[in-house]
Amino acid sequence: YVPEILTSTIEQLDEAFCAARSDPAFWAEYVRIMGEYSCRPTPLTYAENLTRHFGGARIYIKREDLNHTGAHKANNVMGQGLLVRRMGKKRVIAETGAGQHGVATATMAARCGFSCTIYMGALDVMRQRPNVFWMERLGARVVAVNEGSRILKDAINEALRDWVTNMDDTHYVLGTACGPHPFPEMVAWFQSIIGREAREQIQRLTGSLPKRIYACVGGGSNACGIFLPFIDDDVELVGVEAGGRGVATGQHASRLSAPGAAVGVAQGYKTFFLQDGDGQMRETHSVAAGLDYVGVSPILADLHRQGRVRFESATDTEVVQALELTMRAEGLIPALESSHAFVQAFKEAPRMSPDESIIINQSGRGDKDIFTVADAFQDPAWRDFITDTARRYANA
Amino acid sequence: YVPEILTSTIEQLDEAFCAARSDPAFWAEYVRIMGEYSCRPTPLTYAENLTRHFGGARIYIKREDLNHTGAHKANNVMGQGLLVRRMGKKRVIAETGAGQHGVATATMAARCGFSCTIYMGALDVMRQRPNVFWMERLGARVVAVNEGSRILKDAINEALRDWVTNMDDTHYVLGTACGPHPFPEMVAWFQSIIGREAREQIQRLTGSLPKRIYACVGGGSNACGIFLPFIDDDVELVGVEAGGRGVATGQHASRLSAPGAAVGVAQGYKTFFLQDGDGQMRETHSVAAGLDYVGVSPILADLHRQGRVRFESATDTEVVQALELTMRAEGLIPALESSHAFVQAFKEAPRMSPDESIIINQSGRGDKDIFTVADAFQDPAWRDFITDTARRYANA
Amino acid sequence: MLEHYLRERLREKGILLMTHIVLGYPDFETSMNIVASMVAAGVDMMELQIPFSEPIADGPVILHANQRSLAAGSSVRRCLDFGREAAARFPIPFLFMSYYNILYRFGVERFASVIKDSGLQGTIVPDLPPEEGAEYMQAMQKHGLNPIFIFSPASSEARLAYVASCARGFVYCVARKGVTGRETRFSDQMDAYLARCRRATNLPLAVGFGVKDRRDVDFLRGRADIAVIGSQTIRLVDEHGPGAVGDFIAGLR
Amino acid sequence: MLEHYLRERLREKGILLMTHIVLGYPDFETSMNIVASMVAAGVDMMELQIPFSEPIADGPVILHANQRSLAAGSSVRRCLDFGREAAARFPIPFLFMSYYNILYRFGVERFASVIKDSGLQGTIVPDLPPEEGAEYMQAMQKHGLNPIFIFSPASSEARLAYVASCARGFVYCVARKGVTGRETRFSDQMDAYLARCRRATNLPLAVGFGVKDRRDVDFLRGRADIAVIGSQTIRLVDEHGPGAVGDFIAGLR
Repeated sequence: YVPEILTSTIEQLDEAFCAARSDPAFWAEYVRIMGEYSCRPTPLTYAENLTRHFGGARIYIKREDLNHTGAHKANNVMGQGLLVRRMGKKRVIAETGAGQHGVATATMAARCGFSCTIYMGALDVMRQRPNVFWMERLGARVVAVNEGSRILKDAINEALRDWVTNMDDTHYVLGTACGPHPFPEMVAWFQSIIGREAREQIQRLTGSLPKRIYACVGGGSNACGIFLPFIDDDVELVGVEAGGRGVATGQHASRLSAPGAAVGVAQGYKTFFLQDGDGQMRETHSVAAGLDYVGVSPILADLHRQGRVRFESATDTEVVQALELTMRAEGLIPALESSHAFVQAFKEAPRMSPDESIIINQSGRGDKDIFTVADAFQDPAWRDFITDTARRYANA
Repeated sequence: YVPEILTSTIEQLDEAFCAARSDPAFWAEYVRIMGEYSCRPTPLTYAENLTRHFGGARIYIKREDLNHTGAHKANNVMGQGLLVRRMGKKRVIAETGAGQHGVATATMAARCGFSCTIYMGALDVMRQRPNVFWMERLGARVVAVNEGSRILKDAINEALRDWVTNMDDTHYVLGTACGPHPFPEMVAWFQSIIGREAREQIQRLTGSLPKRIYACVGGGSNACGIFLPFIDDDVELVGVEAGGRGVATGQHASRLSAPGAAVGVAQGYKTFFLQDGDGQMRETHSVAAGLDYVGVSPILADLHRQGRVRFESATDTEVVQALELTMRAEGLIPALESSHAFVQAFKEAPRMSPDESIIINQSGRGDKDIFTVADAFQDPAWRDFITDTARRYANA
Repeated sequence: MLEHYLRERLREKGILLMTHIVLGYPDFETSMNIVASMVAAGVDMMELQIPFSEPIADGPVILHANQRSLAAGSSVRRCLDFGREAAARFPIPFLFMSYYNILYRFGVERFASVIKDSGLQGTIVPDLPPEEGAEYMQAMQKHGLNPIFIFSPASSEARLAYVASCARGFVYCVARKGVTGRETRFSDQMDAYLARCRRATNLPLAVGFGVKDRRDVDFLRGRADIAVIGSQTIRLVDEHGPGAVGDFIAGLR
Repeated sequence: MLEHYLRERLREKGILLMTHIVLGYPDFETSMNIVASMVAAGVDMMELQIPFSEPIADGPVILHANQRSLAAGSSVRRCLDFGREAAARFPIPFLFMSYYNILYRFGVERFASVIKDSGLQGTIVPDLPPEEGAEYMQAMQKHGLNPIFIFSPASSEARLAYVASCARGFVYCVARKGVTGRETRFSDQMDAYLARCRRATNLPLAVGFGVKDRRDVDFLRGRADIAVIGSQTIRLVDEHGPGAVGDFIAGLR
């Protein structure tokens, strides 16, 4: 579902991807780089205090927050960076919503020596200024997209528009397991490093497979990444979407766990989209910018259809509570996105047996979210700090 | 050099530390926890682009920035946390300057179930609000110290005052290799995990030891940590202090690399302090809050005396330049503190041979420093963002 | 039959003109006035874009028109009614242009049925390559409609042949990489590209993306059959009002 | 000899009073007036604190006095001169109190020589435990001065004995954990502690940290030899001026 002009570019990418996938040396090189540049394998941390607190299943946390740049996004971008080298291209573009994928891509581009342009909705540019700052410092050009709702989906559209113009020397580093083929498969493949590690780690630590695995679902790349290596196992897979202000309010981003979405075609691929009867995309809402997206990975949509992955949603309020508990109990600061997975795990763990274990994928770290989290906690000292800083700037 | 009342507390700590040090199971447990809760061993990253850029020595970077909470501080606090459990105490206190050690201690306290109070100079509280916010969210009480210069050294004094009052149930988690015995040895011992790993990694990657190792020096814990395991090797060790606005201006924190400091006794220990002729401590300055300290580890002062470690200084301006280059060349964001080590390495690498390798200790990550870095880069969009956020708060 | 109509028309004119409007921009009444002006000025065929919230193949001008039309409340139903009325009132062929989700949500078969019934000739769907379009092609064929497919300068000979095999009515050749509404250099390279297109199909060739004035149209004369004016008329309406369209079109050839 | 003086004085009074001021706070002239008032009110001995930038054993009241004195520009030299003048003018023993860095930077031997020459009796250095104080003790001994060491309630019997073995003049018993100037409960526990101190040494015992009024002094009578009034007189000067000191001291016993 892409414009005709991209057909050959996509074919070339698909070929490069298939060649890489069937070349064991490629994966080995990828693993080596992720071990030397980021800190893979990321640990699987036993959450002793949360386990005691809930008195049910043993809770393990997969620590993607420890990755370089602070989230699982690093896996995908470094993988695609290797492919870009194979294809001999010199420029990368990417969309970004919360900014994490943009920072990750800018980082990869700096490391790999590519020129880099990041498309970001103008609203997100305003809200996520720290990430914009770092992208620029890393050498990327950040383009604020003033079209549509001026958020993630509009950034994707604009990145596609760049790509159809510059595909000869440019690769589009799509940030999640969405978009035209082969992006969903490719991103999920790179992210599957999460689940491969977790599968080996949980068996080493507990002697068996987990009962359930929880991951938040925006585009779906961290969920695909941890789920897929367990797909043939007797492990229940639970995806948690953004319930926003409650699915009943319509202000949410629950595509699979709530009845609001329908199959459609947009942004180059077919999946469940939050759309109206005419097929126009709806506004979405989540406290977590990275989950605030109308579409969802077609791989997850398919696993939903098969009943292989169960989908739930967590509201903004529940997310802030789960984050607060996790910080105090374990000294971990999951991203607001990741905190969605914690919400559902916390609901279910108490009703499980101490003989069972569960894994929560902590896809990213939350300290990047200070402006949002401080607002969510309505921290008055933070407000004073910002006000004082603004005053200092005004007087400078 | 501590008040009489602390004598028995310090003795107890010394005994616990000596027992731990002579117990191989303790170190093994420490390594296990750092592997499962943080991401040790942290990688040693080959900086291919910087190496090419300077055309001299092969540059390797020890990635303490990938640690949980974003800096080497995690090593020390988790180690002391284990000791606190051994001693059966239930409360920890700590000083913090930039806030990193405070966040690390609050994190350790949450994970270990200790109550936690963090002393922080009132000026630092104002400047480092993001870290204060996270400490509080992690369950710590943060006390703004309104005494003295209202910075790190005053926070240490206040923590000591708490300790002399509450030592029965309280352990003082000193953040660097300073303070009364056995703190310097103890902190250096926990931090030596950095150098032990780096020693093994560089030999695996290059087949030999590095020619030189660079580390920034505030209190000195990251430098002790990476240096000490190489102390008997033919490896040149280079500590880089804060040159601030230039050592000639007097606005700096160079204790060993410049003539301004003298041996003295304060804050419970004897070392080189920046002080006036009467023995009163001087004001210091650095763009990096974590290096802005009047004293320095007595271990490093001794190695300085022996000529075993060479000390240099880097100015604020040089530091910002080195940070900018490192971001663009490698996609790494060293903390402003760590960037001091990069400055000196960048000065020396071009004059070295490509057959030689050097290690730079990236003690922490710089994205915690956005308020400072954005100011250093005089980023107008950041100022607008802060101004807009303040306006939004005012209208809320 | 559309192809037949185009060939007849081509006997009289060296090159045909197809224009493009975004329905409901700035409102439906103005849209109809623009159609009337264009037909009066001698346009040979028109594409009526049903606005979509995510028009990935469109550049800023058409993108904004899509957004404003949607913001003003235009619906697919209203667009279909507009098409029916235009086809009834004016003696030239009309095509709907939209993105696939609009057809998909409406029901592809039902969509084809409605537009056939309304007297339109076919559709252009820029994000539906033929390999994804089996259901679409079947519905178009069933109702005797023209699925307009797209050649691009990046397509291989094999690809052009494949696309040609699915095409009916004419083929839309995008003049260059990129999205609608940006400058295109009509040069020797274009010559070679259009020659490749010509070899790939016997259908008439329309050329769009960046065609904006008489010089561009003159360049295409003899090299292609239909010049497509898209963003430029929207710019004209934006700047000078719907009244300016007639003279502009009349001056293009 | 200080110990002899104290014993003589103790024959006349049930308990002696030692007071404490921070030199140069709020200024040196006022400091001298306070000394005069205190001596007139019957104080038996005084400690003159040379301010230091990092006074870790002091609570907020004395801490602030240190900072303000330094901010006003007081120097070690000026403090030594003050001590010389006070010792010359008033007939009671004076001690310097400061942190070790002040002595260390001045030169420990030189410091001892100067204060001996000035007529002072010794020094209290709260951050110098005897095991770190070899040079200091040697210098004090050489000049016949009294190094005042400290007992704490956390000290073991062995520790008390060791500290006692290094002490001259008297021993300073800190009444409780913590820093100067906070509330102390003079209770049975204190009784046991002071009994332990008494067993550890034959030297007179001074008790400080939190002694603030007549009731506290009365409690100490018979249990110790010297009550030390520190922060409380500074508070008094802060709130009521130097003139209030005399009456306050006079009312303590």
